[in-house]
Amino acid sequence: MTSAETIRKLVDEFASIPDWEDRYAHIIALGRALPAYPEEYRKDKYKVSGCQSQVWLYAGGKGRGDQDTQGTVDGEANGHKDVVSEVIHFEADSDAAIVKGLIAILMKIYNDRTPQEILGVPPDFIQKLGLDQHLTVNRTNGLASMMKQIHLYAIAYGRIDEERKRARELKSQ
Amino acid sequence: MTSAETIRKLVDEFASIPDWEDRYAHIIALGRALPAYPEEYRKDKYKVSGCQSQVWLYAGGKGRGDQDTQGTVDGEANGHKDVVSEVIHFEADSDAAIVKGLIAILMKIYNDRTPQEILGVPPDFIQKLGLDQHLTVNRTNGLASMMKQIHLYAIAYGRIDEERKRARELKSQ
Amino acid sequence: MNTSNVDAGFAPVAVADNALYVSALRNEFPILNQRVHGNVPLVYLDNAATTQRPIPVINATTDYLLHSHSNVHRGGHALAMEATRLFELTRSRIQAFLNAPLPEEIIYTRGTTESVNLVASAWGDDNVKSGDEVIVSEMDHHAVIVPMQMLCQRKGATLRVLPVLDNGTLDLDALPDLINNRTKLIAVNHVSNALGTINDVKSICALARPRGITTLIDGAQAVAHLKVDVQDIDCDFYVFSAHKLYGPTGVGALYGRAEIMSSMSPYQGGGSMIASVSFEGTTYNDLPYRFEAGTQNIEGAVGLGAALEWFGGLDHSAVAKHEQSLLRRATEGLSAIKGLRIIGNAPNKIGIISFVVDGIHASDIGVLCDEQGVALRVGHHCTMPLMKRFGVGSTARASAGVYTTHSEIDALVTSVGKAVRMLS
Amino acid sequence: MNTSNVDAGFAPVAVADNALYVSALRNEFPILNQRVHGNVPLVYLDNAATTQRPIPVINATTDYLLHSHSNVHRGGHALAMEATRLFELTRSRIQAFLNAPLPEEIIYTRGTTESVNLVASAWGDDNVKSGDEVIVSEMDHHAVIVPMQMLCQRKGATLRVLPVLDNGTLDLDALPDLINNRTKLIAVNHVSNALGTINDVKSICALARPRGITTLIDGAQAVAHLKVDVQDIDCDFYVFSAHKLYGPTGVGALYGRAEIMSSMSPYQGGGSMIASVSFEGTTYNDLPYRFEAGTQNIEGAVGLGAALEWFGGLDHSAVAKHEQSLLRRATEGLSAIKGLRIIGNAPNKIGIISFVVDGIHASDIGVLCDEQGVALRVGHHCTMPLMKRFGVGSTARASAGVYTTHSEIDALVTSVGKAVRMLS
Ligand SMILES: Cc1ncc(COP(=O)(O)O)c(C=O)c1O
Ligand SMILES: Cc1ncc(COP(=O)(O)O)c(C=O)c1O
Repeated sequence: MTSAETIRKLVDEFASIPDWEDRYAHIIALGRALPAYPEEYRKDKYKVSGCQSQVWLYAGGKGRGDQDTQGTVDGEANGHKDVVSEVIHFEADSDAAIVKGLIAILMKIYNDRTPQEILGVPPDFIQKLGLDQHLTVNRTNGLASMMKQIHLYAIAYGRIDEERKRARELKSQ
Repeated sequence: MTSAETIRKLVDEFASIPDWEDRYAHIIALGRALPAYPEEYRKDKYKVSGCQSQVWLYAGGKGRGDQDTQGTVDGEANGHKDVVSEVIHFEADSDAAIVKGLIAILMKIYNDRTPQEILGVPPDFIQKLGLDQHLTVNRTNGLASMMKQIHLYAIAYGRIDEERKRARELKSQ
Repeated sequence: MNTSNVDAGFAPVAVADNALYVSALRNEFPILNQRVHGNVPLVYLDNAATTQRPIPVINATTDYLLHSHSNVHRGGHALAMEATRLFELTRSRIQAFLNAPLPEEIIYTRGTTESVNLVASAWGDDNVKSGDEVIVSEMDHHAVIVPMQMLCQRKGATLRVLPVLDNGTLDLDALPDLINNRTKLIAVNHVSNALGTINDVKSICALARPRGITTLIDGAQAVAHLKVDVQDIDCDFYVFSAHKLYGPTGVGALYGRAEIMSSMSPYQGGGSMIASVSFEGTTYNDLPYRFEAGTQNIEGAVGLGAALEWFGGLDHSAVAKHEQSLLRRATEGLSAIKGLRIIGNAPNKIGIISFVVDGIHASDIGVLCDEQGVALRVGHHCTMPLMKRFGVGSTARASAGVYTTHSEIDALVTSVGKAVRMLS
Repeated sequence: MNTSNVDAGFAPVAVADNALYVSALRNEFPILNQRVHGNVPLVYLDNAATTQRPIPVINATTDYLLHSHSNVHRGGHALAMEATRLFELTRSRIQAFLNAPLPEEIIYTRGTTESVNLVASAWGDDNVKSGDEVIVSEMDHHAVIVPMQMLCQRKGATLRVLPVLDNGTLDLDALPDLINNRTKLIAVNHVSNALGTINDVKSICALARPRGITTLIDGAQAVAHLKVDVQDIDCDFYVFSAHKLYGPTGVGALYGRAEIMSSMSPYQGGGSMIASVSFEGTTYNDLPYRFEAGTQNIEGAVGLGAALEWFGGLDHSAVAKHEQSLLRRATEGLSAIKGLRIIGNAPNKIGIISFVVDGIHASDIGVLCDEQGVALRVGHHCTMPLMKRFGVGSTARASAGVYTTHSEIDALVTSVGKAVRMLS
């Protein structure tokens, strides 16, 4: 499913739950279903700043290797060739149930997608899902910071992919 | 004339001038008529603080001697005996014409009077004269500070006179 | 939306509510009479963060702006004199409110935080030397801890900490041992914003005074709940913010004993705080102006004056009784929720209640209560060391104001109960 | 009272008045439409001290207090989110107003004075060392001179002074010689509050930038009269107060380049400016929060946002043309009064006119104009060194705002004329 399709599906899903209690129950359930966050990444360097609750975000994996994503990213070192359409894999977690549920939603939209796809997600999905109050910059739960972080990863990986592509093209000339 | 009589006279005087221009002309004229301020007292220590215009106030004289009135006051050193009813003499000046006129009014009320008389002046004369806006604490023309200063002199001289009186009584016992 | 459980109305049934005064009061606070998240009645229980403003206080500022606004001091014209009169009138009101001996002992600041910073810099830089010690308490707000920490860092002094007991009271028995001849300052809050504890600041000052130790009392949470008398407390400095006293944000006060402040170096430089300026040398103005550089929050001062007048007109024994009964009701109601633990059980508390629930993050409770209209504050409440002391990262905090009703407390208990059920 | 000479009405005769915009504007300022001293129409010409507030700005604050007031940040409930949104919205508006690259380069302060003090302390204490030099100008406000003097005293640095020419312009030719490799900072006002002179701050910054000298521009008097673009000026810091821009007192801003500010030490300590606090050590928050300790003037920020919106909606070329024509009219009218001397005759001035009259004290002129309803400011205007430069103790100053009319200028001239006659 593309991110656009996922968003459409989520919007329908939430629209079908009129009651606020049920909606939160659903968000919390989504959070419970989030894959366990790998304990080796529960480090300060993967913490997203500006949070009232704690939020962790790890990017890499899926062939990009277990590099330190907070620093420079060097996928080449992991010996990959066809990197242009490579996706970014995220792991994320929170100690608060609702934040974790919202993270699960963000993961559905952003996880395991290419930089191009991530950067192409229209930001108005937040309004469409009725999650404005949880995901605005002013909200100190860390989710806005997390989204910003996801975008920064996409930009960084996108550049790397571009360069590799160019390097490959040069070699093949 | 007692200070009370002076105030009554001033109130009548100002009440008889309904026009604001004439009233100011009168105030300015009173200032012009103020005795020249002795140049030897035009020193920083006689300046009254908090002024937009400059204001000088010297207290002493009239048998109290030319002591440094900003410091301790020691009339005894001047060899006076009958000090109980002794009056305080002031010299005052300003470089602004209206302030000088207002000083002249204050001098009529306070100058050459005993400490008791000075401290007995009812403060509402300011309202009665319609000079509130010029003589409130908030006005930074220095006149409020000057009135405060006059009261402080009266308190200080009053204490000294008290002590001398007591000393004389002790001697005569 | 399902709001049937939320009984946060202004129904006249609330017999226990000191009904007369609360319902009359609430009319002066239109902001309380609104619905949030589309449809739920607002239950504002975030009064320790900031209080709401009654109509007379809002109007006082508006009137000032419509009729009298001008810059104060040095102004010779009609508006300037009126604005100055109002500005200085509030200073006298603050003086009376704190029972300070002199009006010039009252300095306008932005609020508690700036007041503490002013003392830490202007007094601290001159009086705290390398090797000296400053005492704060473990329950102090960051507004006290951080400026004192910064002062100690600048000076090579040591920050010492008065500990908190399990019930949320200060361990006053530990104080004599903390004090020594290098102790220069004790800074402590009068009432804890995170726990509600009322501290015995008078005893602390009584210990400090004979030893020549300067005292600073943070009254941010006290002024709206206790009668404050700086001469009775016998402190050197007392600080508070108007916005926690039904007054404006951006204005507050520092009371400082004239004896200390008249020899204190200036803090910020600028207009009004000087007597004369030249490139050869500048001399500073007298109290209080020496510490009020530049244009002050004039309309804020006017609003604070109105707030003091409004607040002064309340029946304070009725208010205190009401707030205590709200606290009891909240304590009972919340305690009945399984897994809920109240942090701070001092015998003397104002209407503040901080709590955590086993296995549930406070932030989740905050979100779900908010959906039910109940405004709590969730977090460390600018008291991280205190959170650490109680082994929690954050708490949910409900705090009452003069206008809080018993039905609102019931709404709080209901909403927390529902949140806990949803999260279990 | 004899007010027949005072023609300070809002009569539609004022064709020269850009009539359309001024008369519409004045409806938004009820305070201007009043009589003082019993019976004379107010002619408010003290706009350089503080401007009046239009109804939309007053209403914005009232609306905020009636519907959205809460403490900002860290608050998870509906009101806190709305208050935070409004608070941050103004930050973006300030950013746009100054054309600053990033919102986090805007720090809320109490006003110009505090902004300068923040830079003098937080930046100055880390960057100015013994033997270094700081340059201010002879026409600077005490708000610039005094904090820089205090900084130099703390650090054993030297304050150097850029002189003013007889016509009231800066002697820019002297600047290259004042600069040397010990020069760390140049602080200067964009527009002089005492003379009205518009300074060529862009040239000053162009001289400073390649030499690595930091620049601070005091925009207190500029923001309401000139289009300000900090990237075009290329300064490091730019400061202003809301109350000189038809906004609230008690709030203002500091713009500082992120590059400089992100490594700058904090100023005041307290809530919000920290990332974490413990007795072992405290870490500070990111920009802009690191410099915003404690509860800010939230309603002030809301009011400033409304003022920027309101002011932004004016036709600025019409405003500028109007203010220049007021200045010309005042200059011509006052110059015709015998013995009157205008201090400050720079070719580029805003609508400020300072004057003295031979043999007459400015304070007397102030009192008598006030009796005629004309509000002037009399004194040293917090620029004592500048007064000394021109050999006067004080001046009387008239300063125009967007709402000033030509008839008010005529009232000024008439009232000064009468005052001079009465005092001669
Ligand atoms: C040029 C200039 N700088 C600084 C200031 C100080 O501004 P504030 O008093 O708002 O801090 C003023 C206002 O008096 C000014 O005109
Ligand atoms: C106990 C205490 N001290 C200090 C402060 C800081 O007050 P302000 O933010 O108004 O400066 C607060 C308010 O948060 C407080 O509750």
